[in-house]
Amino acid sequence: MNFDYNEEQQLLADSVRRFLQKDYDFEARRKILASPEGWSARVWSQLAQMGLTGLPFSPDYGGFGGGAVDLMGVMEAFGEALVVEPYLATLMGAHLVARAGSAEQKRAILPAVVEGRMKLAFAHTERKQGEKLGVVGAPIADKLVVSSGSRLFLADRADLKMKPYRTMDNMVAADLSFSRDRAEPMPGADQAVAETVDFATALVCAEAVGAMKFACDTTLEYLKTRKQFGVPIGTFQALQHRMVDMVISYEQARSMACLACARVDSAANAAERSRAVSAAKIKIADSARHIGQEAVQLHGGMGMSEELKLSHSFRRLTVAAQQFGDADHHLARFASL
Amino acid sequence: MNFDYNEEQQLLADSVRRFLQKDYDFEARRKILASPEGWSARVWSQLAQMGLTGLPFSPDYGGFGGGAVDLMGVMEAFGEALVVEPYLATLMGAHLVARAGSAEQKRAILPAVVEGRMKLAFAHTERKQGEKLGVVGAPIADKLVVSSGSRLFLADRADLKMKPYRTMDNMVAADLSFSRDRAEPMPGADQAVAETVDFATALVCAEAVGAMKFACDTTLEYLKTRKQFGVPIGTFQALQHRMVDMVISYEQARSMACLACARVDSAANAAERSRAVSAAKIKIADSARHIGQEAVQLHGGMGMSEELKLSHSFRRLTVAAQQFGDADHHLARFASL
Amino acid sequence: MDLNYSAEEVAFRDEVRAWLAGNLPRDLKEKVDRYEHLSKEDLLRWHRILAGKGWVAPAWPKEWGGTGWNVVQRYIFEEELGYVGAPPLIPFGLAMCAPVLLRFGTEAQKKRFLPRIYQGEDFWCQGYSEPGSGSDLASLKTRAVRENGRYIVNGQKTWTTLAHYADWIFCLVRTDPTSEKRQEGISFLLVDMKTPGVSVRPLILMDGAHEVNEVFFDDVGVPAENLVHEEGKGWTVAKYLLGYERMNTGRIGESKRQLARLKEFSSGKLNDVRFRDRLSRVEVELTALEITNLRFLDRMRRSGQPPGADVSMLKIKGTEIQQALAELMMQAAGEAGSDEFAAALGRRYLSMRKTTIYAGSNEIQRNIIAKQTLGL
Amino acid sequence: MDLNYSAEEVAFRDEVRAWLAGNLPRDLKEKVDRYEHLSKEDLLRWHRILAGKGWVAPAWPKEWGGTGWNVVQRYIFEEELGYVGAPPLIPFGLAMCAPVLLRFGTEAQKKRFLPRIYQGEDFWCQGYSEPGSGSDLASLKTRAVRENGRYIVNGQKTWTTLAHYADWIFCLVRTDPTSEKRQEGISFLLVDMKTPGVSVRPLILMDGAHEVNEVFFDDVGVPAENLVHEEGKGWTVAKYLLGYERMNTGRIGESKRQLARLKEFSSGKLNDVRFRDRLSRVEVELTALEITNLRFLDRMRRSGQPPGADVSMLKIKGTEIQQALAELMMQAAGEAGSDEFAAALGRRYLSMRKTTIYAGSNEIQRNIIAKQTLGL
Repeated sequence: MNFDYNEEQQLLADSVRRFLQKDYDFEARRKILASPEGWSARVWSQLAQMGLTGLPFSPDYGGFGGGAVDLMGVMEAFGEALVVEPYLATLMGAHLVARAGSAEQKRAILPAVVEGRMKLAFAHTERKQGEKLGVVGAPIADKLVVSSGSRLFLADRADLKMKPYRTMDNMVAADLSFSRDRAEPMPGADQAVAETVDFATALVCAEAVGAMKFACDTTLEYLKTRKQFGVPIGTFQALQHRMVDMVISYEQARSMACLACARVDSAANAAERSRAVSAAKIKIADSARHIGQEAVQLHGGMGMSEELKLSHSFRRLTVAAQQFGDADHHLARFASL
Repeated sequence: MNFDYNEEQQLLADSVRRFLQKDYDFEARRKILASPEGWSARVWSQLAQMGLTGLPFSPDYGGFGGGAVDLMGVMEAFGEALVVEPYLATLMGAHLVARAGSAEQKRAILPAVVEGRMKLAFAHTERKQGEKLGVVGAPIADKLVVSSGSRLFLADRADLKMKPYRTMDNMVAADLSFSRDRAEPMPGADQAVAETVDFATALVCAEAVGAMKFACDTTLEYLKTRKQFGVPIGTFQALQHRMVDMVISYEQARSMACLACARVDSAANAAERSRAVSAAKIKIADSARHIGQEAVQLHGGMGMSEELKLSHSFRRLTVAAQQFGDADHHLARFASL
Repeated sequence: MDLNYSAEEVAFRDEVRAWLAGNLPRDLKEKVDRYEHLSKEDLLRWHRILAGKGWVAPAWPKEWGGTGWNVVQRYIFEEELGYVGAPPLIPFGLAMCAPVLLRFGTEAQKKRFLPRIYQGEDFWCQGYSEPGSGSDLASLKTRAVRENGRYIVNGQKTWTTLAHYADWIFCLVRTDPTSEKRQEGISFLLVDMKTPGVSVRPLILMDGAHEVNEVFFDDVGVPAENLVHEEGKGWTVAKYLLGYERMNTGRIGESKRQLARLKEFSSGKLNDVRFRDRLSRVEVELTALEITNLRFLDRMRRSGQPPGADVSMLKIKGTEIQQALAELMMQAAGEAGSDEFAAALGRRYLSMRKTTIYAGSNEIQRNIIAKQTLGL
Repeated sequence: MDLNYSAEEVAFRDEVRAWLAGNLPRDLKEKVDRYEHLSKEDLLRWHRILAGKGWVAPAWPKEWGGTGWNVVQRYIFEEELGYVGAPPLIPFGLAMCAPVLLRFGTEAQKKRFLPRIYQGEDFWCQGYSEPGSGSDLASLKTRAVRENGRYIVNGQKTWTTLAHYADWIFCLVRTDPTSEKRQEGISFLLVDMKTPGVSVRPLILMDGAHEVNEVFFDDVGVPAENLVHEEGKGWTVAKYLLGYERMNTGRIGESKRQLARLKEFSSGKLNDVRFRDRLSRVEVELTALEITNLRFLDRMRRSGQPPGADVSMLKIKGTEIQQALAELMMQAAGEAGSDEFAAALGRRYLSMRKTTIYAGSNEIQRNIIAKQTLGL
């Protein structure tokens, strides 16, 4: 039993956190958001240099063979900093290629991803056959993995008709049309999608926990510094107790993110894995809502301001609560497993 | 539009409240509970003298022809005082006789109820055919109205095998076996049960609101008088805000009790009536739980004590939340209407 | 006890409803229905239509254009406005500055400002909050120094709603920094937004909307005749406004409309018992609040007393309901039919978080109830 | 990060589990399963069985009977006790008086009391709360005046759990009413319940159970040798106990057992999505709390530091979970099979309301976290 990151994991998380503090503060991020692209190629190549794009992939392709637990500290740091580069989208695409791609597809794609030369996205949710919705990272992905029926396909971005936009939490995304004609089928599928979605859900849990940490930290800081009636508002007991409940909510959510990542790496079977992931997502959705709403409320008007990072964390938490299924969805799945 | 009781209703509610304050304080009630019977014949006859047993019945039988709104103030006062005499049980029985009984049955029963000479109960909920559960007032009822399939029967208490007990909220009740052999069929039925249960549910809403009022009042008083750390605990903001939420919860619940009583008296049709009653019961169940739990918590250990009236109000509120269907039950019915 | 409106009240409601049906421009209504941004011109257009009918300021005395309606009629009117989906009537002139002038203003001030407010010729905003003083309003720092028949104003206001539309701003300013009780050094001043030294900086909120602003005063000269009530009595004026009879604090009509729309477009989600139960509970709370509101109104009508802390309860519950509805709408956005509408529902969820913060945060409202109603 | 126990830890758990399966008397387990009242004899019987095995006080130093287990083993042991449904080990002697004596007691005190506590020969209770001082413990009034080598004690304690079973009570008493800081006039005293002048009055709680009492001291003579630590240092002793390593504050094992039982007997209600979702959410919270608890334990094991305010979080969340489970059990009581069991579940709901009040109310725990962890 051991609840800390191992030395390598901790070193990586620390160096990612240091990099983000230095090169990805709120002002730097604001400039990225204001750019027409909505992401930074420079940041991407630095992430790749730190080995992040290769972390969960086989050494055969230049990766480090890591698992969800190895990524957890990275995702927490990303959540704190609100990284908008489509890291998770690329990981999902490559995760699918690694599981369902042909040997040739793997050779063509995985080394390029590991080296930071290729970005991917996974188009899954449909409105109707062939119409994919809310594909994060799609407008800037080099290739997309697209589900169609029970099969998976690889498509070039250039071959897809897209309607790009920014999501509520400032990610680049698109709705797109897909037909199998111009896409390359992937030989495997079957369990790959379920595995990848569970993997990604666990990582979103960790990322949301990072965003919760920021929301808690910054609210605590605000309570200590903001004065009204001649005293810091943190001296008011009603606000103290609500702050305490936020922190408890965060600790509980973090515990569940640990569980989800650990089970994604080493569950005895798919049901055990999915059950842990759903349990985690239920708690993360509830805590994201609770902490997000309370953090804004305790900040008063400041919490509503686009100029404060907190309002961006709130939007990220709002989206994260729904991403890969909201609490209702996972309550149903949890009970069925 | 008018949200006050009319003069007669107010006079009646005031005189009931005065009577209960004088003759039914916590100590008087404690003695009634400690008696083997668990109710007071003296109190019953005084209620009858005040006209309460005749209030909702036709003047043809000596009653006053009142409705749920006329009873609302009485039920609020009963809820504040935690009256354990089986008033509602008797009203339900007589309400059914008035709607589904033969002329002869009405003549035999209603005047006796109005004059306080007869107590009734209504056995409805079954575990299995012929086995009725939790029949409040059954052990001391002179006659019982019993549902069987879609029909109603009148039975003498003496003809029923009973297992009497006290409920969590100190009411006399029984589980009983029923067979049609020794019972007298009632000619009507059909809508009568639905009408009577809605009528009784609205009255329980009003009674619960009275219990909530006591819980709020006594907690507020406690916050003002109980000192810790050299000051009344009501100076602590966290407790203030929770007290405010209790009061809001009470006001909202009271509004819904008004709605339920008004619609029971004058809804355009059964669906409108039942929808209002279910809406009210949802809110009353939620508020009863919220106010009951918070009142006990804010009292600290005192709130747990059998010696304090509040713990009895808590039990009444706990039962009232479930009586005639809990929030879940009424949420389902509300949505279906 | 009778929860139904009287025949006269029903007739009044029907009259209002019929007039609104015939006079609310379709394009405005559609803009509101799509939760789109309303321009200054949109707001004023509707204001002027109501002014034309003589219904823009029902609560004012008849001599200044009021309708003479009783509190119940006024409630019905406001509820119908909300329910039909009319653009909001911006309260800063009609329901804040005007009542203050009617109560404390000189004849000259009334004659100068009230008709222009009524006709929608002046757009007003409210200069209360400052960067360092939100909940603790009495700590405000904006200074006004009297010299030569003018006040020279320096300082900053913030969260100033629609200041970028406004012709005038009414402000609380500190005229006496030395007074022992902080409240006693405050005065109530009317400032022309075109005066040199007034500048406005937008504050963008997290839904991307420009609604609120910072307003800076840099040696702004304000004629002394623009002082309302006496110097140093600004706090009295502000407190009067807090107790002023507002009928629609709970926003019942507006929330009823949102509830009806939500049911309409989320019908697919109503098979989901989880979603449906949440919706039912909001509907129950809204029904309860409507009756609670009417109970308070009824009490006010009988007693003739201002509503006091009752308003705080309506504010708390009303905003909680508005937020719950906005959240359900976001959750049902997938059913909304168009991506644009779904995105608007998402932005609306973000925007509605402000309701429990503005106009006296719900925490401050709880403090008020604890103190005034409960005596804690 | 590895959320699984090591092979050694699993082996240890299996050993504990196997022993419990073979040694927990069936009649005791059934009584616990029926949520029946446990007599003093029931409690002592189980205590002595564990004492016989040498497992009744794992945390004590080995010389006094401790097992030398590390914190994780102790946690596993307590969790298994909870999960198997063993009668509770009453903490007042084993986990409260004993640690105090081990830290502050004289050799004579240790030799006199510890073996008797271990063997279950003395039943202890705790004299902290008084009618006027609950959360504000330092305001306690029970007086102890030293004269002729004895303390004469006068006053009253309340909410004294199992005082009617107890042979001894450890008390906080005021030995110096004049000291400026209230905490400094308090001493920690051991009182034989058979001393003349000690009387016990039952306090019945709303579930009808007799668990707690008032304890009156009327000129009770206590030998000065029963003072623990120095006179006036009682507060130091009490504070030490608050920070004492307790493994099972969250009652994880116990709650896991209740959850499993609830699922078992409420299977009919699990088709109701409303009930099932509430159950699922409690299960998620409990899973999260277990991991949170283990995370804290892990941190403690590494740092060697006492748990501090972490314990407050476990208390808050653990009791909320216990109450939620008790409430669901009451709601499912109709499925419980027998009327007696259904009634017991109702009483249990009532009884469990105390958990958020006792042992430092959850409000006090929030104050502790706000101050100690958050620095507010």
